[in-house]
Amino acid sequence: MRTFIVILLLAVTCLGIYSVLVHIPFGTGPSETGTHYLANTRSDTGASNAVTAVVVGYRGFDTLGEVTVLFLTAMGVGAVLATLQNREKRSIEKASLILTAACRFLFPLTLLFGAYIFLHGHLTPGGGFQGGAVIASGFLLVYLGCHGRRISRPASKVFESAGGLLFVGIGLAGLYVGSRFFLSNFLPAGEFNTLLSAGIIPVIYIGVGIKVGAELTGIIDRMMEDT
Amino acid sequence: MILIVTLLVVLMLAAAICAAVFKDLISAVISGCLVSLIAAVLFYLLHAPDVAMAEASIGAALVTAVFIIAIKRTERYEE
Amino acid sequence: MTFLQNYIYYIASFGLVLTGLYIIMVKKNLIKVILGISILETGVNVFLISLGYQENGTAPIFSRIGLSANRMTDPVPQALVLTAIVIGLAVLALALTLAIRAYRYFGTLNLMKIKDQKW
Amino acid sequence: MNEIIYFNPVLLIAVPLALAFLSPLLGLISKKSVKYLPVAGFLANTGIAVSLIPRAIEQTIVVRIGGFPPPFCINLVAGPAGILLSFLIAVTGFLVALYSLRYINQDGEEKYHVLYLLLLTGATGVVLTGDIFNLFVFFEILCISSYALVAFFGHKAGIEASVKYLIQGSVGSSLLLLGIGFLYGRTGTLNMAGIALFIQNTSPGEMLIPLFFIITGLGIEAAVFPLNAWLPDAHSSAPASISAVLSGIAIEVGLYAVIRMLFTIFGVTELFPVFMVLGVTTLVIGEMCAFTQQNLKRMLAFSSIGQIGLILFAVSLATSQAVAGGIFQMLSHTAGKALLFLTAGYMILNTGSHDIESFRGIGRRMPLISLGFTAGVFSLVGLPPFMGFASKFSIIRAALSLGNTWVYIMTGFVLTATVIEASYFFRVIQVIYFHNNEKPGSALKVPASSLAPILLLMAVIIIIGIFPGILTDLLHNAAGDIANKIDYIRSVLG
Repeated sequence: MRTFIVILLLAVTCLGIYSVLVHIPFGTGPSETGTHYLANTRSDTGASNAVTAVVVGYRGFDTLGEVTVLFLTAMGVGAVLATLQNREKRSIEKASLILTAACRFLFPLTLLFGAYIFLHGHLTPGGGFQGGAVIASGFLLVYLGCHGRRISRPASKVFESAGGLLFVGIGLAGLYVGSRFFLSNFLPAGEFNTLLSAGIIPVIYIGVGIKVGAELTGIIDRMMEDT
Repeated sequence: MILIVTLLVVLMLAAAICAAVFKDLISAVISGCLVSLIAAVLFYLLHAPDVAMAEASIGAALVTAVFIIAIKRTERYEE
Repeated sequence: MTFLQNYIYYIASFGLVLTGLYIIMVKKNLIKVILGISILETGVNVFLISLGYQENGTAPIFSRIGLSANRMTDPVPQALVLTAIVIGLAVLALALTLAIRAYRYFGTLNLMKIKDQKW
Repeated sequence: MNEIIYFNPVLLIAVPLALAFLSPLLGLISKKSVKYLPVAGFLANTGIAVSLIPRAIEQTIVVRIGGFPPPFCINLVAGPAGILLSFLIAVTGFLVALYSLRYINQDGEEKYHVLYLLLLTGATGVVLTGDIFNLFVFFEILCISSYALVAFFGHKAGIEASVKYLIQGSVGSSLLLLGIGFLYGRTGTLNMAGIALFIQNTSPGEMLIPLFFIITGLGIEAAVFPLNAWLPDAHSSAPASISAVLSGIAIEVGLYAVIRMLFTIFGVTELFPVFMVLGVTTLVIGEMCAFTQQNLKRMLAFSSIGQIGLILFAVSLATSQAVAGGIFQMLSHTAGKALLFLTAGYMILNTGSHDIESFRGIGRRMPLISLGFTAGVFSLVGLPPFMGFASKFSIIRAALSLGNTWVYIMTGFVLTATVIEASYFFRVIQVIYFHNNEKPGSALKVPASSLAPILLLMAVIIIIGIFPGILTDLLHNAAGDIANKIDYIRSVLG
């Protein structure tokens, strides 16, 4: 009975969705806003990756909010698990030497790759989020492969703070320097398509990368605690 | 090209339905991971490499890892 | 064929959305429901990305000289989806943490049994 | 566009965010000091908001983030309504932060304070933003911090409530995102003024489905009737200080977002009767459920549902007078409900039970707390000379001045609901003062930092109740800001 009602509900949803989609043709290219961004990315921000220009430049405020969401979740996961009493004890089979050695070998490479991704966010696909996620997966690797190795909590807190403060700090600096808007690009645009270009965008992406890496690692650390 | 995309989409929807049907939560989560992976491929085909990267590293890898950690700490089979 | 060409991505995304909603509404296992939320979010993301697609276009990256801005896909939905993916992960992590806690208290993941309070 | 740089509305969001990001570093140095961050942050925000009120009344302040021209950047729109609500958030946030300095004392309290700070930052973002996707992001901040805070005490009920809340909330957010996707695909912009401009020039029927998705998504947070199943559990099992902001701020911010969508973006005047019926249904159901409760906090939570219904009813009358009344009711509900939850927190701490019967004779033992509770009850029920009377009266007057039979019937329901509300609240008052306990229990010492906000809220309720005139101008400006779509579009897009 319940299933039937649900399917009926879904069918109605389906019809509604269909009636909207006939008005949104597929494959017609960018909207008005998108076209404007594509045409002006170069002169406005100096980033060659237009997605980065939108994420950090035009819609940087969303990114700030999003970093906050991650920060919040790390806090929330910590708060929810903080009061967890009588933790279970389980015997864990030690990983084999090959696995441990491979993880140790791959870990620095993964970190390097993550850093590469967020440093080149304004030039190639990728950026702070992807880089941060890669860094976190590097830590995850260590957690899974090398039994007993844990991150240092104070260090991760320092990175958390530093990344976030870098972002907000640059935003506030933009309010008082240069064109006097929050998050305005007050650094020189540099030469197009080189590493040192696009003003504040790479700087913010470094902050985001560090922050996302630290938060995701923190979330995994807290969830895996004592397992 | 369109045939490849259709195949991928069929596979993706099949994986999603598998995620709904499987009683073993680990299998269901792996099916969910497959959904994310194919979605990442679709993003790439839709000329969105940034999103494809994010979906592959976050949606497929980290989400699955977090799910499996949670299943390890609770129970594996759906009643 | 043209039908497929026009609608395949929409079918994909809304197939996922409907499957996700179905799981959320019908399944009683908490982790299954959270998996449903994840699938629902993936569906929404696929829909958003398919909004700005351009036939025979390129990715919106000026990686070499000679790429014209007119033939690029829309960067805005891509930026939105990047945000949405990360938010989705955040919600999932919190949800699963709560599931771990709930399991500790109730000894079950069955939502019908996680029920102390009533309206 | 004259943007005075020192007190820019963006600071209302940036300052708390900076403080929140600072907290892990501060926590390394001294864990105790983190709890002063929300107090400092909201004190600063109150100052900024006060200094912005006169300018916002004069002219809507449009902040361009990143410095790009309006439809192509995220912009904050600080009109009278937005600034008024962010002022409300800052003041309530400050008072409740003061209250929780001593009220919250358990492991991980520094996390509580940061989450609390971000909860209200998200709320401020929702009321100020002029971009629909940015609204979604701030909405998520608001929701995620409330999920975590509901579960903060870590007891059974809190976890259960949080799980339910999270599932419904995240489905709601996905629907909201889907609706935003529809709007973007259709209109090609994410700017709220731009979307409004587009919709003005098309047939409204086409926009019904996106409207449905967006209102459903936001309505879950706003606890409008069929979407409010999570609320009683969540609000009753959270820490009292959090219940106060969830009831006083979070659902009202959700409702504000719904109102913004209805009035400014979609402009669907044809649908207002539907929302009027929804509002009255929410009101009647909330009050009837509250009537049957034995648990004090659940009773207050159901009463919040009722109040949301009343506000929705007022606003859907859609005259400028009624909208002003609705906003006034928002203010008085925030003050009254915050006061009730804060006092209830200490009453519950004293007796160790949520059961109304257990508060016998507490009026003797904790006179000030009970007095605060009584003032809150009188204000919510709408007795003169309290703030609630002025706001309810202005709603009823606006409704009756329409001269529409249908509205008369609805107003009748509203008055009936008020009577129900009065009856269950007075039952509590009776227990507190007139039922004597056989053996008098001990009285809990309430720390000054918790007592001060209670007294301040009481003072506010009485002062505004006696002189409602001091708010009239502001309320009318705010109502005009919400109801006047053309002005909104013009001030943003020029």
